[in-house]
Amino acid sequence: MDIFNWIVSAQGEGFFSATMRLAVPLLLAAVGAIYAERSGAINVGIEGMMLSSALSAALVAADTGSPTLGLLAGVVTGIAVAALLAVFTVLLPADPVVVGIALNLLAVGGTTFVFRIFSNQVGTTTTTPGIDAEPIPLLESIPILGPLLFDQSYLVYIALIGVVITWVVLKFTSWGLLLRAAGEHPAAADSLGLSVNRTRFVALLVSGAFAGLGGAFLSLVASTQFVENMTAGRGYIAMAILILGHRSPWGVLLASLLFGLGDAFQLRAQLDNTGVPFQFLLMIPYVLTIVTLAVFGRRLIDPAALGTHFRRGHR
Amino acid sequence: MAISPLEPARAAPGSTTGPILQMDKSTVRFGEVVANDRVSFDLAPGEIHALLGENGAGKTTLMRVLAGLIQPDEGQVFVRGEARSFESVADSVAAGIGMVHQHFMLVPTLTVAENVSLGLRSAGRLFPNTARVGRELRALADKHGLSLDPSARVSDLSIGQQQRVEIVKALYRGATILILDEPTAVLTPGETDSLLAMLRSLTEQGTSVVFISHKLREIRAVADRVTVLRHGQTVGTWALDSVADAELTSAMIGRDAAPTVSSRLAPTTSVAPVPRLAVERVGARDRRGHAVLDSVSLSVAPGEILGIAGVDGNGQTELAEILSGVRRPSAGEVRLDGANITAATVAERIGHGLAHVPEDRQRTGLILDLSIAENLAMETVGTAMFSRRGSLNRAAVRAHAEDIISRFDIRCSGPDQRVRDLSGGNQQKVLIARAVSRAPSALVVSQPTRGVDLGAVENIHRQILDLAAQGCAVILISTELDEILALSDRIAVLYSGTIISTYDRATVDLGTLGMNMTGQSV
Amino acid sequence: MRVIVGTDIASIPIAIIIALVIGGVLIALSGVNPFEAYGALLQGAFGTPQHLADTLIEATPLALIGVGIALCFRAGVFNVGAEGQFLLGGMAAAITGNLLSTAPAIATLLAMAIAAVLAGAAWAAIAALLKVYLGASETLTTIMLTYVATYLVSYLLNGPARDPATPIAQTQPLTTSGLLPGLWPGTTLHVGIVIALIVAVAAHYFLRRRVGGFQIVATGLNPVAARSAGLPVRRILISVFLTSGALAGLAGFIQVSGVQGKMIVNLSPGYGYTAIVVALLGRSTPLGAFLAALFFGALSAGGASMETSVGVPASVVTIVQYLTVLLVIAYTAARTLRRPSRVADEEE
Amino acid sequence: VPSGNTDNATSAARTPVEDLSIAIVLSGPITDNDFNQVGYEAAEAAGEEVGAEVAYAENVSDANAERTLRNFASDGYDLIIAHSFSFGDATLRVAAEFPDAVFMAGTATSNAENVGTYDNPDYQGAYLAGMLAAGVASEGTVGWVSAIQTPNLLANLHAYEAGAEDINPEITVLHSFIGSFYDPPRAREAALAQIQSGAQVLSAQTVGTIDGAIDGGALAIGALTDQNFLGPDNVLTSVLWDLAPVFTDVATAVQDGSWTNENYSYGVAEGSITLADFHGLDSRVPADVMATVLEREAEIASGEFEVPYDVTTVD
Ligand SMILES: Nc1ncnc2c1ncn2[C@@H]1O[C@H](COP(=O)(O)OP(=O)(O)OP(=O)(O)O)[C@@H](O)[C@H]1O
Ligand SMILES: Nc1ncnc2c1ncn2[C@@H]1O[C@H](COP(=O)(O)OP(=O)(O)OP(=O)(O)O)[C@@H](O)[C@H]1O
Ligand SMILES: [Mg+2]
Ligand SMILES: [Mg+2]
Repeated sequence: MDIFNWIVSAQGEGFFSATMRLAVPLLLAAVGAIYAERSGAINVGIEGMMLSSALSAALVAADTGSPTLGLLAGVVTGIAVAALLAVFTVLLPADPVVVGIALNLLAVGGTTFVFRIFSNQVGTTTTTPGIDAEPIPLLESIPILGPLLFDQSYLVYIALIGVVITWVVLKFTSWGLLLRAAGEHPAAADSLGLSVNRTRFVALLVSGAFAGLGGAFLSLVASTQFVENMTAGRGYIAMAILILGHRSPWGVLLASLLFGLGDAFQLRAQLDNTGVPFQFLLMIPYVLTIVTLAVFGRRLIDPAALGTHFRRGHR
Repeated sequence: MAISPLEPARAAPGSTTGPILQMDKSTVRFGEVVANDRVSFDLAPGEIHALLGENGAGKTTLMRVLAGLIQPDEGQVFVRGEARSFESVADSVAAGIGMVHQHFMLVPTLTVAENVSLGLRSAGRLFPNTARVGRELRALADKHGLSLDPSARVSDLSIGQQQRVEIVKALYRGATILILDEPTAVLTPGETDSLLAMLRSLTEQGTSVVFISHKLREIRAVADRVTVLRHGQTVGTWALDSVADAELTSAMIGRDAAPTVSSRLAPTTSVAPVPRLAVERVGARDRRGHAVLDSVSLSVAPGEILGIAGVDGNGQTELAEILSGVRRPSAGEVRLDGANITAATVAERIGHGLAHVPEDRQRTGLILDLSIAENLAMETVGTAMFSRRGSLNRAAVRAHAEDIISRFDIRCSGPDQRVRDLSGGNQQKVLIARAVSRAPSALVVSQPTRGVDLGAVENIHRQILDLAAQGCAVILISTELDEILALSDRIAVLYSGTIISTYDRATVDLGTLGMNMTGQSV
Repeated sequence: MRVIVGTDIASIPIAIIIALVIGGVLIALSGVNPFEAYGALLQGAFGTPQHLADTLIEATPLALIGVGIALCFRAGVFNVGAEGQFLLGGMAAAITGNLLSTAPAIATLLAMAIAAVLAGAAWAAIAALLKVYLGASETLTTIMLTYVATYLVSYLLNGPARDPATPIAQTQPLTTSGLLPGLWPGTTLHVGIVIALIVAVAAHYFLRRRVGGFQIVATGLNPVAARSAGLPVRRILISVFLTSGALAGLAGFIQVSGVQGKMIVNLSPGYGYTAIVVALLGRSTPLGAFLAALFFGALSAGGASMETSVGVPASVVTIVQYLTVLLVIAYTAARTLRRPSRVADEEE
Repeated sequence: VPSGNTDNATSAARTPVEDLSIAIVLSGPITDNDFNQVGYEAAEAAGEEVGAEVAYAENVSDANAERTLRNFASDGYDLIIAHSFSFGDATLRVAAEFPDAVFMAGTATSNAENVGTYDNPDYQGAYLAGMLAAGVASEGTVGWVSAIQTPNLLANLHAYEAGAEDINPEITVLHSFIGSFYDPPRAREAALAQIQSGAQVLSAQTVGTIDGAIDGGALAIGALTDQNFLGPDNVLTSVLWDLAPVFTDVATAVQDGSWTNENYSYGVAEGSITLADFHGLDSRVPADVMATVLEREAEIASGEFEVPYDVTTVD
């Protein structure tokens, strides 16, 4: 089939809009993690933040009938979990990777517990008032870009605006300068009387807010309910995307689209009776990520102070 | 010997003629360590006041109190006669104090203007106007006769340029009291001269300067007064024109100074038929693929010391890495006793009698969290000396360390002390001792005395000379021309990845080398 | 290089108590008497020979994987992918066991163990080689490789390696020659815990007394200086990573041969991830990891009893487990902070 | 009849049990609206019916099944239900240690003196679902979305295909596996991919599929519980599995000592597998199709028609 015809066909459009939908929760979480990592703080707790937010967003949206309130609840929850992580890894010198993993596992138990309390009686699973796609007239019919960008829910725009804002913040604002200084040379920021730890704390909260949006996306846009453990490892994948995207907003956008593309592709390849067992198709996005890491791994330079704990007055 | 320090003059509050800055009985403790013990110090307006003292004497600590980075346990600070306490850097900056740290406080990935805008309210609260800051920086730099590119990334600047940025940054932030912690340790002679000239011109415009250095010559060249610290205490303050070098050294080390090492005007050996260690037309590339060494050929004979002079960043690091086996050259060969060892690993080279002292003792030389004994055994731990069939003999490791500690006069609490807890000079002694004690047939040593105090310098130089006297071939890489001139038989100058000149020691002087280092051949 | 903060021994009882108190509140919230619940926890972990056996059985894979991860920590690398290495180890062991079903027990078990160790190590090798030669972050590649391993095992068990006698995704059951001998008659305890103990002691001895162990520690503390001192840093990193993968594979063999008697899709209820926490609670030392594994084994066995005998939801059990972990970390970290040492120095 | 299960009782009658206690071990959460919830609710219902205490353990991994079963047995439970297709071997092992307790295994390769089996005959319903789907799909494509390959799901898929071909021999049946039971966002994307490939009716074997059907404007057929509430305008009907009759009969038999180790197969004939209410959507089904479906249902119930049982793996 002629490529162009395929692109403008329903199938092609479906493919590109699926790519974006599959990419967005990862994109949101990974964009948030840019703040954390550029400031020198590692956020391994994304998975737990997303899961907690998916739950709170679903509960609040179902209870109030307002998806927007649900979204807000998701953001607040993401921030709250991030605050916990920040207390451990910024205020206290605990290893960020281990705290992150422990938080993620705690979130699995915690969300189930809370979910059961609030959904009270087993059997009445709450369905949430979802957030629907709102196609933008005219723009929607541009090939590739239309389905990718203009036939989506408003959370997709939030994610894309998040990318732009992040770029502006890092590149042009004083807080962005401070953030990068805290990640590259914390003692330098400190010697100017700037608080490295406050910066990292706030950066982690911002990361939590984005992860919260990503989690809310899962239970409000990508589906209309909370299911136990529904993040299914997306938090960890977001971390891979962060690295793949070189911790730059545009890079992260590209990397998450790449992953979304892989996933959207394999879901379609499964329907084509290729004779390839479905397990191998399911591997595609992960293998793609490994290959990209292998090809570009060398070029990535971590922020010099990434993962180190900063203590005032200590040389 | 008569030591007659000046009595510090107490300023009347509000007085304009008294000291601009005064510290009274300042005490700082780090756990057990008393880094500053009732130190008093004052600074007159327009003065350059030098601080002198051994490694760990407490100079940096004293200045960190002024910069608002440490709160003293006791003591007071007066600025223009008024008691001040600096809870934070901001307080210190507000009092007109700016500090240029021994390790630069510049973010390498940011531009000069961005570094200066960092945390600066006046640059714009939300969106710093780095363009305006850049213009003003350039104007300020011009005023002091400096050249400065505000839009350059700091990581692309030379060390000397970075230091200029630090100074201009402090001035831009309104500093009238400038503290420089060992500013010349990393500079070429030319850069040092222009720094000293710049300090002079700054004081003429009213700035007061505290200048920390281990080099008496520089202190003499620029400072008005000098305060000597020892073991955290003030020994005294002298006007430089009324004190002899010998007096200062003995004040600093607490005893009469030993005669300084005489330079080796007469080489000990005639040139051997086969050089012990040689590189032939080696090249190296950095991560981006740019050539950092281009067709470098050198050789050194048994008993000979070959000095390699050059400004940091001209390929010395790569050359030392290629010699030691940490890096594979992109072209050319390395030979040891005539055998091609280009492909040999570090361990194999050590086995063949090559020793290496890396330039950065903390990052590439030592493992700070291991003990002295473990660090000393590191390179040869797999040999019969410390192990049998892979089983570690801890007793042998300790015994060896005890021997080395006494032979090399390493000041420590014992072989099990963590290297991190040693002073810089003693850390360096551990590193040198590790290489020298193996009686290597060839030694590559980089920056053996960087940031090390006079007493330790002497000790380290002695070790290198003794080793050469026993027939070891030495390649000495240093940015310190005094050191190169004092120790070398022959001297090569590395500039921009190539050897631009080679001399016999007897035929060259400091001025010529200084010019070669900046790329000018004579 | 990240400094992995070890745990403070003194902190553990205090943290456990606080976690139990918070857990008690949650248990009460879910309508169960906390004292009864904790009674059941103790009973379920130590109360009867079988329960004690459960604790030890559960501790075995955690200890083996945990020791491997601890070795990695010591060398300064992070193996987050033990889960996948464990699964492939189990897979290899089951296939080998079935191929050799008629051989003598010793030979079969040995072959199974070797196959498992090789499979685990081979899977780890991918990440190790990608890291050492191409600079790909091992943290991320191991996470991704775990997904790939899971799908691979799913494919094998649904396809070529499936027991033709059943539609279930599992291998043929092992014959007795492929089963680990029991250790404590009257319980299901098998010799796995002894193997784990031997491995932990051997790793401890290796780190303390062997040149190789010393080199691992040195590399972990400063790889650049270690390389400059002639240590074969790449080889050390690769071999530590492979060892870790091998131990995870060995744990897979033990679960297949000692517990399940065949390879199943869900061989691991997350051992590979829990073991990371185990290694850390054990201060990245082999013996510490072994003790921490016992602690987790007890929590897991006792937690199951809390659910089955007094009806505490499984989620509360998870919460208590990881709350304990977080509190131990917090307490230790807070103490490090209070100490006026230069431990936290990052630059000079 | 599922090949894994045995037909004929071989055990002798047992002593009656006074104070019956029932325990059920579940492989997933009791809130899954699916396999586990159906089992849990049926056990509760049976307990209520016969006056027995009911305990449960959820989210029990295959790795831990044996330990959990043993815990219940040693705590003295009289009837222990291993509610998973993969707990069979574990059940047999534990049952050998506790001859006084009665065990019921979802699927066991063989039974034992005190181990009976029950099966999941929802493939019989899947056949009817396939007929309905093919009857509604005017363009000749229907879909089926699931998590992984398990015997019961494969049986379901093949029966669904057979049923669809029963109505329309030219029908195309798409199938997707998303790799996880608890990943609704991906299930939704799999559903959308099928819809974009022309599927008009989807069999929802994993949570999230119905969201996709709603988005893509397709119909869905729910599984195991009445899932119309997840999409009132899209869920045509659901294939219900009511386990309460089996569990109640088994419990009663254990109580009065008449229990034998047979395979309790309660399918369409026993009223355990039924089609749920259409909630008004039956208008979407052509009348002749509906008639054929009902006729087939009656034939299955009477034994006149046997739904083919096929668990061959697919790509
Ligand atoms: N992984 C990537 N894949 C594709 N393009 C990338 C990737 N990473 C970065 N880019 C592109 O390269 C540009 C430069 O990347 P970089 O991270 O240096 O951005 P920057 O924000 O301009 O840098 P800085 O602010 O640190 O100077 C980005 O704007 C982006 O378009
Ligand atoms: N943050 C700290 N924690 C503990 N001890 C410290 C700390 N900073 C400095 N010290 C100790 O205080 C003493 C004084 O150190 P200081 O850095 O002031 O010496 P210095 O005179 O500047 O030495 P050098 O010439 O080597 O720069 C030393 O013993 C040092 O080890
Ligand atoms: Mg950038
Ligand atoms: Mg100093």
